[in-house]
Amino acid sequence: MNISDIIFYLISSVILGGALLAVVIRHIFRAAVFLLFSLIGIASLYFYLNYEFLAAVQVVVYVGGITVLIIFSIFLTADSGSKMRKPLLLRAMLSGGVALLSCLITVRLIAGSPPYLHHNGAIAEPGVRNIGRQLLSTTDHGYILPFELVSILLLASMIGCIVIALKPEPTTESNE
Amino acid sequence: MQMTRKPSDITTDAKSGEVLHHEGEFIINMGPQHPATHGVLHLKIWLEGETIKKIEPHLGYIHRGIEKMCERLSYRQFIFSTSRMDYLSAHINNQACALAVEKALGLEVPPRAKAIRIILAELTRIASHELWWACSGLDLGGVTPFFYAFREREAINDIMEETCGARLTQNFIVPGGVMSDLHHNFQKRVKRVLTQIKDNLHEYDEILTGNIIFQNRLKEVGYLSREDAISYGCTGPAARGSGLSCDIRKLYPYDGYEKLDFDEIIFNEGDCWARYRVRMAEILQSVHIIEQLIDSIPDGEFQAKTKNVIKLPKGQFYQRVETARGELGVFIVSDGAATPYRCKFRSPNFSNLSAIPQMAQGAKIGDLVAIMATVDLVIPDIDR
Amino acid sequence: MTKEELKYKLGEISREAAFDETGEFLNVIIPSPELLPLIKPLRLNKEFYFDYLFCITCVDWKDYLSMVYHLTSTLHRHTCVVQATITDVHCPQIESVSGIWKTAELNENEIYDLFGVTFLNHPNLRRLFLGDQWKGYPLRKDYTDEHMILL
Amino acid sequence: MEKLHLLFVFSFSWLASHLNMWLRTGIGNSFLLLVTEMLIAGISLLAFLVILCFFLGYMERKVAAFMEIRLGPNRVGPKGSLQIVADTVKLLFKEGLTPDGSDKFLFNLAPFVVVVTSMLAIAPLAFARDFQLWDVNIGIFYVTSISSMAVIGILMAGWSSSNKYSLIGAMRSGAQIVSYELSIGLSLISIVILSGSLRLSDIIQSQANGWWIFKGHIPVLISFIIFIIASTAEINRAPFDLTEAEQELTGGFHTEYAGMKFAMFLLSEYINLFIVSAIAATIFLGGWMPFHIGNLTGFNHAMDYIPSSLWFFGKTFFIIFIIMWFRWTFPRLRIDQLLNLEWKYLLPISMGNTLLVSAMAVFGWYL
Repeated sequence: MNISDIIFYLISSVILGGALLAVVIRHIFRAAVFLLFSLIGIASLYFYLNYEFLAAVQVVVYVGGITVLIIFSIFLTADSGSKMRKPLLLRAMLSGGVALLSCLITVRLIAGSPPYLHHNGAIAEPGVRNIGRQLLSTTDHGYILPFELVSILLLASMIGCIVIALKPEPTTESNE
Repeated sequence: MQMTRKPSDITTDAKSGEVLHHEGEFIINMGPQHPATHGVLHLKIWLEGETIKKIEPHLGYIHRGIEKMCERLSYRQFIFSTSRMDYLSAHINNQACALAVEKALGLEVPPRAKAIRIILAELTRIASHELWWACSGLDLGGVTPFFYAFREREAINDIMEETCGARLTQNFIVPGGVMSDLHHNFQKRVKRVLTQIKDNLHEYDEILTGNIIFQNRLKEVGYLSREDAISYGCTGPAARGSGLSCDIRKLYPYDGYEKLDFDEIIFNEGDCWARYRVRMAEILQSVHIIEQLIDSIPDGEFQAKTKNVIKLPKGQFYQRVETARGELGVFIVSDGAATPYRCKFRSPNFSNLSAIPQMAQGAKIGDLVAIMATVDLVIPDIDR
Repeated sequence: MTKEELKYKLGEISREAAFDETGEFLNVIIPSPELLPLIKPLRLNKEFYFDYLFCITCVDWKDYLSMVYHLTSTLHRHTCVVQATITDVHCPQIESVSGIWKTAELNENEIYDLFGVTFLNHPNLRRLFLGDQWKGYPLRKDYTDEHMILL
Repeated sequence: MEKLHLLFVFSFSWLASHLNMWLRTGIGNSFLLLVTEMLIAGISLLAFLVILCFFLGYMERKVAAFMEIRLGPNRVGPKGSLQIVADTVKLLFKEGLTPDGSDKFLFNLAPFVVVVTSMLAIAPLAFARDFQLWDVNIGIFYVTSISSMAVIGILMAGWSSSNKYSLIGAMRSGAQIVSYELSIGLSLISIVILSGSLRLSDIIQSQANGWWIFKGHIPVLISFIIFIIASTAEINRAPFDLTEAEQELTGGFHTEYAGMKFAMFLLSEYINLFIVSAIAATIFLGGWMPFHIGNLTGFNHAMDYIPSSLWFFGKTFFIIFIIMWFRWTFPRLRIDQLLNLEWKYLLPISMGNTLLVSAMAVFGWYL
C-alpha cells in the first residue's frame, strides 16, 4: 500500500464515518456537523484527484451553503438542543434495507464496468476560460441548456424570496 | 399587535400556572452584569427575533437604603450621603440638600458662596456630559471618543480635586454656603479648561456627531412623545429632547440662576438624536454660564453663620434642582428634631428609567443600547 | 391658579378635604378612599390640568400612613400636594394612580417594597428593590433589623 | 555579482529552491522527501502565523493608541513589544471553562474549526516572487470557498454555548457572512474578468505593467472599495462586529469561551484579517509586483531592487492599517442597517460594476 492509497482510505473513512454518524447520532445539531465532515471529505477527495474546481464548488455549495441552511433551520426549530426520539424499528429497518440495496447496486455497477481508463492525453485545464466556454457553448460538450434552466430556477427562487420577505400590509389593528 | 396564539404555544409555570413566555418569544436578561447598562441595572427583555416586545426593569442590586440612613443623620451629615447617589453630579445633589435645609431655615446664603456653587455645579454638569458623550460613543461601538472626552473631563476633575479635595464625590457644600474658600489657582485653571473645551468641541463633532453611522443609529430611534415624557415624569435632557420645557434652573431658579443669561435647550423630535443634541448644546450653555461668573465672583463670606446643631422647624419641605440628568427633588419631612423624620429623594434617573420600556417598544437590541446611552442612566441614583 | 383659587375649587370637588398652607405648596389632606375621586378631576379637568406627577412618596406617622403626591401642571405651572391618609397600618391599601400617570407604576412598586402599601388595580405590583423573600418594610418606623447599627 | 544581486533582491524563492535542492540530494526516497517538505512547509507556516498574530496584536494596540491619543502598551519589553507574549502566557494559564449546559463536544470543537478554516485559506497566497505554497489553478475561488466555511465554526460556537447572547451573535454572524460573501465574490470577479484567470500567480503577472487599481480605472476602484468594506464585514471587525458587539451581546458567540479556546478565536480573527488584506493586496495592488511608473526606467529599476516580499507585506500591512483605522473610528452599525447596506447598496452597485468591468474587458478599455 503506497502513500496515495493511505490518503485515499483516510479520506474515504472520513466520508463514510461522517455519513454514518450523521445518520445514527440523535443530537440533531451534531448530526449536521457530521454531515459537514462527510461533505468536506468529498471535497478533499476531489482535491486529491486534482479536480480543484469541482472541489471548490463542493465546498461553496454544500459546506458553505447547504449545511449553513440546515444549521439555520435547526436553530429555528424548537428543541434543537434535546435528543431526537429513537426511530421506529420498522422504519429503521426499511431505510437500512434501502441503503443496503443501493449500496449493492453501486458496487455491482462499479464492478461490472470496465476499469478506469488511464487518460494520457492532455486534459483540458479547468481554468476560467475553459469552464466559461463549456458552460456557454451549444456544441457537443456545451452546457448552455442546463445553465439557462438553472438560471431560470434561481430567478424563480429569488422572486419567491422577495415575495416571502415582503413586509405584510400594515393592518388596521392598533398596537396593543 | 395582538397575535392569536394556540394554547400549546404558551409555556406556563408548572406550579403557579403563570404564563412564562409564548412560543417564538425569547427572554434575555440584560444585566445585572452587562457592558451597556453602566452598572448593575437588570432589564428583563422579551424578544421576538431581535425585536423587543417588552422590558421589565429589576432593580435593587445596589440599593443602600440612603433614605433610611438619612433618618439617622443630622442635617449636616445627610448632605454627603447624596454624593453617592448620582455620583456624576455629586456636587449638584449636595446643593439640593443644602438648599432644602436653607429654605426650611430661611437662611440667606452669601453671594460668594452662591457663585462658587453655580460654577462648580456647571463644571460638574460639563464633566458629566463629557462622560456621557464618551460612554455613548463606546456603547455604539466606537472606542476612540471615550479617550477624547476624557481629556477635558480629567482637567475638570483636577480642578475639583484641587478645590474640593475629591474628584468625584465632592462634598463641598454645607448648609449656608460652601465648606472652604476657593483655591487660588481656581479662576486661572477654570478659564483654561473653558478654552480647551471650546477648542476641542469641533473634534467631538468630527469623530461622532458628523459620523453617518452614528447619526443613523440615533435618528428615529427611541421615540418619546412630549405627552409620554410628562406622564412618565421624565426630566432633564431626556425630556427636553421631546420638547418638554423642564429646566429647573429656568422654571424655579435657585442660587442666583435667575440673574444669569443662558438658554434652555429644547429639541422637539423626541428621538435619541434629539437627546444627543440637547446634551451637546448644554455643554456650551454651561461654558457660557461659567464665563459670566468666573471673572466676577463676589468678595465676602463663603459661608453663612449657622448653629452647630441644625434643627429644622416642623413641616414638609421640597427643593428641586437641575442635575446633569434632570430634576432632583429633595423632600424632607421634619418633626423638629435634629434629624429628618422622613427624607425622600425624587431621583431623575428613576423616572427616566421608567420611560425606557416605552421608548424601546419594537426596537432592536442595538437600539436599546442607543436609548440607554442617550437617556444616560446612573444606576446608584435609581436604587438609592 | 393661585393657592386660594385652588383651595376654593378643590373644596368644591371634595367635601372631606382639609388644607394645609404652611409650606411652599398647597397641601390637600384627604382620607385614602377619597383619592381617586379627587385626583382624577385634577388630571383631567382643563382648569387644573395637573399632568405632571413629579414626586410620589409615603410617610409613616406610626399610627397612620400618608401618601404624598406632588402634582404640577406643565400648562398652568401651578403646584399642589395631595396627601392621602391611610389609617389601616397593618394592611394599608390605596388605589393606584398608575392609570393616570405612568410614572406612578414604578414609584408605587418602590413604595410597596419599602412601606408595604398595597396598590389596588396596579398592573404589576412587585417588590422592586428587595427580593420577594425579604421580611418587613424597611422605611416603616417599626422596622427593626439585627444588622442595623444604632448611633 | 550574482550573489550581491541576491542580497539586494533578497527573495524567498532563492531560499526555497536551495532548500529543495539540498533536500533532494539528502533524501533519496520520494515519499520521505514529500513528507519532509510538507512538514517543513507546515511548521514554517504555523510559526509564521503565530509570529504574524503576535505582530498584528501589537500593531492593533499601537494603532488604537495612536488613534486615541495615548501611548498603548509600553511596559513589557522595549516599547511594549512583548506585551502580547505576556497576554498569551496569561491566556495559556487561564482555565478553559466549559459551561455546564453546553454541548461539550461542539463547544470544544468550534474553536478548532474556526482556526483551521482560516488557516486553510492561506495556502495559495504568494508571499514573494516565485514563493507560493500551492499555486492552485482556481486560487481566488478556493479562497472564497474556504472563507464560506468560516461561518460554521461561529454558528457552532454560538449554539453550543447554550447562552442566549451567544445564540443571537451566531444568528447575526450567519446573516452577515452569508450576505457579504456575495459582494466579495462579485468584486473579485471583476478582476478575474480583466485578468482572465483565477490563478493567483497569473493575476499577479497580469499586473506587471501596472496594478489593477491603476489600470482598471474607476470600476476597479469601486470594486476595491467594496471588497474592503465587505471583507471587513466578512471577518467580523468593527464597524461590522455585530457578532461580538460587546456593548450589546457581551461578546456574542465567544461570550462563554476563556483561556486558549478564546485565544483560538483571536488567532483566527487576526489570520482572517491578514488573509483578506493579502488577497486585496494581491488582486488589486499587484501582490509582490513593485511599483512602476510608465517609462521612468531609472525609477522602475530602483523599485525593482526592493525585495518582492517587502512589496507584498508592505501592501498587505497598508490594507491592514486601513481596516484597523475603520475599527477605531467608526461606531457599530445596527443589524438591519448592516443588511440594508449589503442588499440595498453594495450588491446592486457591485452587480452594475461587474457589468461595467465586463464591458471594459470586452472592448479592451484598459491599459
